[in-house]
Amino acid sequence: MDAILLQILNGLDKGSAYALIALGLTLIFGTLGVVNFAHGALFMIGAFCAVTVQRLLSLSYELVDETQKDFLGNPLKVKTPYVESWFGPEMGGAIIDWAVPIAILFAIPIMIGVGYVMERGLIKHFYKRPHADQILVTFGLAIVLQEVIKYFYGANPIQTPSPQALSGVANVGALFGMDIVYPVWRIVYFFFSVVIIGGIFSFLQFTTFGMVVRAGMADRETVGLLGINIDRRFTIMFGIAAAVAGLAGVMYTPINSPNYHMGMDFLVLSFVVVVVGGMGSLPGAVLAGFLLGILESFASMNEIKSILPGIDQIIIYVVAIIILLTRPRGLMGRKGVMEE
Amino acid sequence: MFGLDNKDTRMLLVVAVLTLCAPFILNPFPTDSAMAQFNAGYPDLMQRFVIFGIFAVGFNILFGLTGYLSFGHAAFLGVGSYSAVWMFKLLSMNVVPAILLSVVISGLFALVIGFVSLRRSGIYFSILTLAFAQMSFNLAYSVLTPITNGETGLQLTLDDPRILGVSATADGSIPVTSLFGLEMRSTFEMVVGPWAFQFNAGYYLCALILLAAFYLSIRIFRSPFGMMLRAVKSNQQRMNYTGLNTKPYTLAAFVISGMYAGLAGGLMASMDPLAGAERMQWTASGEVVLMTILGGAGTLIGPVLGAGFIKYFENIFSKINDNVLHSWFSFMPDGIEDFVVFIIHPFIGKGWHLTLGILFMLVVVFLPGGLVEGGQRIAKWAKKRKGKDSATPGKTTPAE
Amino acid sequence: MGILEVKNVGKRFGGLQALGDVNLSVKENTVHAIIGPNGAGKSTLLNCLVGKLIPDTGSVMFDGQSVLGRKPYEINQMGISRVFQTPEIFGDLSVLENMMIPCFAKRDGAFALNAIPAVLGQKDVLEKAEQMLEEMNMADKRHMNAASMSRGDKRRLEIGMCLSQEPRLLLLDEPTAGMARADTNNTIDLLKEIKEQRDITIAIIEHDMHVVFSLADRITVLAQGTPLVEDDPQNIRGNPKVREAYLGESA
Amino acid sequence: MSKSDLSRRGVLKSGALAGTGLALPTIFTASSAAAFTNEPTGSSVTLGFNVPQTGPYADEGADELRAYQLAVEHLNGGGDGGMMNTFSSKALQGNGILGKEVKFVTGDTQTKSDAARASAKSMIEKDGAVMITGGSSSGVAIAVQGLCQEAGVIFMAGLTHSNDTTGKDKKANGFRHFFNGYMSGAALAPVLKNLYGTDRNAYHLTADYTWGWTQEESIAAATEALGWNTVNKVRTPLAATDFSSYIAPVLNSGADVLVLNHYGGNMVNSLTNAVQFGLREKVVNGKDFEIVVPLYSRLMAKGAGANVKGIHGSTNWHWSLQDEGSAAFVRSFGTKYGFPPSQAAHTVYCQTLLYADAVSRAGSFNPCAVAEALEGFEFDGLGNGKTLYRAEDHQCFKDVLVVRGKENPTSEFDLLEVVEVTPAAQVTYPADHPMFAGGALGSCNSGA
Repeated sequence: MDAILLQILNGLDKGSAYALIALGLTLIFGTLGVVNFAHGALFMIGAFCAVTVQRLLSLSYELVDETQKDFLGNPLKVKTPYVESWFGPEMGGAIIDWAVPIAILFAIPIMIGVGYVMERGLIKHFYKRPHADQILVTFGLAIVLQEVIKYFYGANPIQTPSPQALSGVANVGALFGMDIVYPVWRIVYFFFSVVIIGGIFSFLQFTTFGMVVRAGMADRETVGLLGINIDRRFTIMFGIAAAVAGLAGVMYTPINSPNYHMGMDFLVLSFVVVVVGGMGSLPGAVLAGFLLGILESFASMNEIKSILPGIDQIIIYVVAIIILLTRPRGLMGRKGVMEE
Repeated sequence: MFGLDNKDTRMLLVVAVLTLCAPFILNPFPTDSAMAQFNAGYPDLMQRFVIFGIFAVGFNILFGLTGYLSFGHAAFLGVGSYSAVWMFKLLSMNVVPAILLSVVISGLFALVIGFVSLRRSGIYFSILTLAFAQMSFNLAYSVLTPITNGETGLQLTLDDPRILGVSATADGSIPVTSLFGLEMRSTFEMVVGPWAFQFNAGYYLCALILLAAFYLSIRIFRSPFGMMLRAVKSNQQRMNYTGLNTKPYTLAAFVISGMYAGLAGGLMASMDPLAGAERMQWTASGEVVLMTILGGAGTLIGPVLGAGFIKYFENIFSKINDNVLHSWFSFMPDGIEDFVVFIIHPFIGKGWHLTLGILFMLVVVFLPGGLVEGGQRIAKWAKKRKGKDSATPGKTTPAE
Repeated sequence: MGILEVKNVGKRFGGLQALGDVNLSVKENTVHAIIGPNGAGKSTLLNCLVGKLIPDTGSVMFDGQSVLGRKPYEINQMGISRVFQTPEIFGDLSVLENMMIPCFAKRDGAFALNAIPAVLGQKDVLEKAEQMLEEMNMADKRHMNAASMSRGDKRRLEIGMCLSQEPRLLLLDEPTAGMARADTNNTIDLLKEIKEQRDITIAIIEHDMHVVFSLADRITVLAQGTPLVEDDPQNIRGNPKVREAYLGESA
Repeated sequence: MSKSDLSRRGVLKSGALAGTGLALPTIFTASSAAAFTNEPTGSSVTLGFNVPQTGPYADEGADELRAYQLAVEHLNGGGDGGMMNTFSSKALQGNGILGKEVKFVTGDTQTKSDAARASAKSMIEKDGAVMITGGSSSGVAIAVQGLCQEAGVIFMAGLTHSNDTTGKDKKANGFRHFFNGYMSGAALAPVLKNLYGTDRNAYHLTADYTWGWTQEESIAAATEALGWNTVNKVRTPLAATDFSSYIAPVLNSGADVLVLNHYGGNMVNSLTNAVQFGLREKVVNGKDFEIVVPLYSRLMAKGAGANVKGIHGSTNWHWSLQDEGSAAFVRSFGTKYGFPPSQAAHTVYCQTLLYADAVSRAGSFNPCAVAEALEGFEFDGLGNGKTLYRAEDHQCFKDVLVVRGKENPTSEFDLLEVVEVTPAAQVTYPADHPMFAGGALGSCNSGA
């Protein structure tokens, strides 16, 4: 029982990353009708925003310590971060410790900017082009972005820890008299994603801007005829989608050390999530994200693997095939989307 | 000629000349010159050009004609390779049964996957094919290791129970693949002054098969069947209300292109008897999509150009390193030389992905019809210029 | 006994009874128009005839055979061709190719793996398609891309494509919807010509009374999913029920 | 520059073919005079460095390339000579190999068997490489080793840890300097016994492919021999990025040791996840829970950051070793590049030197002569103490390091500390050990 609860928890936590990425992907698809293969790269760029903030905060000056030697036998250069010298070791250390949450503040404008440039500079010209062209150009962009990151940050994963205060484990089962310990940061990630998802939904639901965008998603032409500049709003939505992916990336860094190809690792999966949820359906993307996360977690249980060896390798795809064959438009998709 | 109209015949002949003379065409630079780095006329790469050409030509029959974008075609290539290597292990080192088996098995595999996946269209179809291919890859890499030898790839060993043939040669090595005794790896080298040209038996087998495959694809494009496939892409509704059942058409196209992929896989294994699981990964499927679109989807020769383009970058650009750069620019003053090398450095060697990514984007942005469109534009421009220079009409471009 | 016999057909979509209890008989070699106000169930009825929808109740017989449960392409092969409200043609193909496809469908059936011979070598089909283009007065456009033609020409091509299959029943779904007056008149003339020159039954769904009264031999008026009246044009014109339900809805 | 074919036999055959089929003017066939594949006839010799330049192991590949360049520099008499000065064999003169200047070509394995073979083939067919070396995974090493055997060139394996490389997939033309899964187990076992006792319950998480399996088998056998109980062996997909759903069941499994048979990104993530789940603070059966990472790599350990602290594993070599050879290598590498070399760099540097030395001692580039010179070769001064290249399976036997993640690193390179240097004798196994059974070296192929 504990084991099952733990896996459900785990699935929700995995699913929150899937849902966040799929949400952005669906927003872009639903509003702009563009199949964005560079969306994984946006997630990756978000993660590297965190890495960059961490590096900036740890920028150090060097002092030569004659008592210690470096690997060549020369006197060791001891590095002290500037923030520690400015704010004192304690305060400075705390600032560096909180690099990832701090990075959120930086990531939002950066990601919106990246999204804006991407949309205005490239994607805009591809609205009327076939999906195949969109795939090719965004795929090319994804490669370029990840190679640029690789050029500056290398290919190895870079550790980006969570703040000390949030890095332990919590006994989430204690309330129910059970012993279920779970990493605090993963719980934070889950709630963070719930907040973001809730935020996006209420933004679309309760603001005029959101209403226009939703109307535009349903019928772009008509909204255009009303004299509303829907393109402009869509550009902003692209920026928001990029920010969602970026924030998902920022917060993900303590869970797994980011590397330059993490976007590609998530790309196929996030497309499966979007399609299982139903192209163009935001609730579908979220639902499918959590669903696939939970199923993936269950499939990795020993009890299940011993009956179906290798099931954890293919579960996502098995689910995708079953859903697409039984519910042709995904869980919550509309008819006629992307079927041409 | 060959039941083709003039234009198609001309194109076939151009392809034939290009492939048969590839050892010359791809080795334009003297062996000792600095530019020799750009020579691509060695057996392995030439084989890859034509094999991926076959793969892309087959993919184009599905994607170019029907518009169904399969993201799992590499699975058929992989299955073809595995079949061929098993044939080498169990039956004989002759490539003919291996290639035949790989075509048949991948055809059957395509039939099953196509039957299921073609129940959906659009991106749903793409995801279904992707899912099947990724399942094949993941399983081949792990639990199916007894059949596929997982990570390492299926290889020949010294104790293969080969029914028609020996497990090991007299001198204790693994026998090599051959076509009725003609070893696939045997190479004839011709040295002309500073140039060296390599003529490899395996390459010529691949080239001839490419020509056959290309010819067949022209016939399919020009046949009523091909027309029906284009009609499927254009308007399925009208097809249905014109008394045509689209499903067998698309399924036939899917199976044919799957067999092309299997043929490519079988040839790959025949040239180099190893079948790696990575051949089935989604990135490999993505590669053939890129080749086709980059070259020009729906055009006859586009996929072959696209395949050559990508493989050239992969194999030539990845091998350029800083040393090579320095040797090219050594004529410059030191400071400038270093600067030039510094500027180019990110784009070569380990940066070949970056270069390829940029080129994808440039091609898609500026040449929506792929490289073929680029060729046509150049031809048009040349025609115009020529028209200015003289009254004689310019030669028509072969790059349709 | 008509060539098309619709008996007690009903169709429900959730809470909406789209078709109540439709009975309809289309006589061979006549033009039968089905009219009715918006939402009367005209399109639903048509979709039941061609296999796009399967009615909940009742039967549809074509030439003594049931069409229910058959796929659209099977029904087409039985001899029913359909013209759509917006012309459905193969936009990426040339006009000649558009015309050849139904000819192939007629000759080779629903599927033929005819992958090796060249299209241009299929003289019988080629001739038939060329001849059909001549008849449609479109021979000069044979190498044009079909998508680039005017709407009227697309309509003409679509009708030609249907005719080249030599169907026994031609279904037209508002063939002049959205057309300019001149195009509409052209289409009417074309259909008249077809009616006169061929042994063909035509069922037409139409909004435009001008078209209906210029063509129809028999008219069925549909209202709220059930046939109100079925009669000759002159009687329909004077029928007060029809006026009330349809023509006079604004009066 | 002379070029030749995969095989001279092939050339002869095609020569015959040329007479009948290819009616081309045979002006002069260069390579029919060659005695073996790519015999260097000019004033230089070309080596092929085939390393991952793209993909997840690109940084490791880049470090290998640095070491190769350094080795070439030293062979050609440049730099400070590095380990050439400490190497027990003095056949190398600093004038290239056999007086021929050493040149090299590089390629990208992409960590894929197919791509690696394509790249190696291009070096052999196009660039005339007489030796291929490099790589960062066992799958690639085995695939390229097979190719080199067929082509008749020497293969020096680079980074490959699977038992199979010199076990069931061993080849006469291939040599491995790196240690293997069995040796990791044999080296770790006594240390683990001292640290954690003999009454332990181990839980294995294993990357689901051949390398993972052989390591899991090796470690389980070694620890079971100590009296440990293996609770469970769970296979994880290669593509997995989040290992939480595999780590979570460990919590209540009753295990008190977690063995992570992962490498590269898998290792970084599984270790990070295990630490996240509080395994290190956990007490099971009255004992502190422990994590073991049998194959450590400093480059990768960096990605796991502070999570490696106090975690034990084995490694082939580490820059903090104080012997003469290691010190010389670290000095020349560090001076040139500004940071210490990785074990991958060390391995490939040694292999380049060893190859060159074998050629010099054999007096020929002929792969069969070189192989003979390497077989049973004993030497010292390359950083791991007295070392033997065993003739029976071409595996290298040398001391193995047991390392631990350092608690208080003084720099970003100072992540591991050597706990114990397990002597070669303790990790040596008979050539017919069942874990290595199944293959045969075959006979050396010179392509002639």
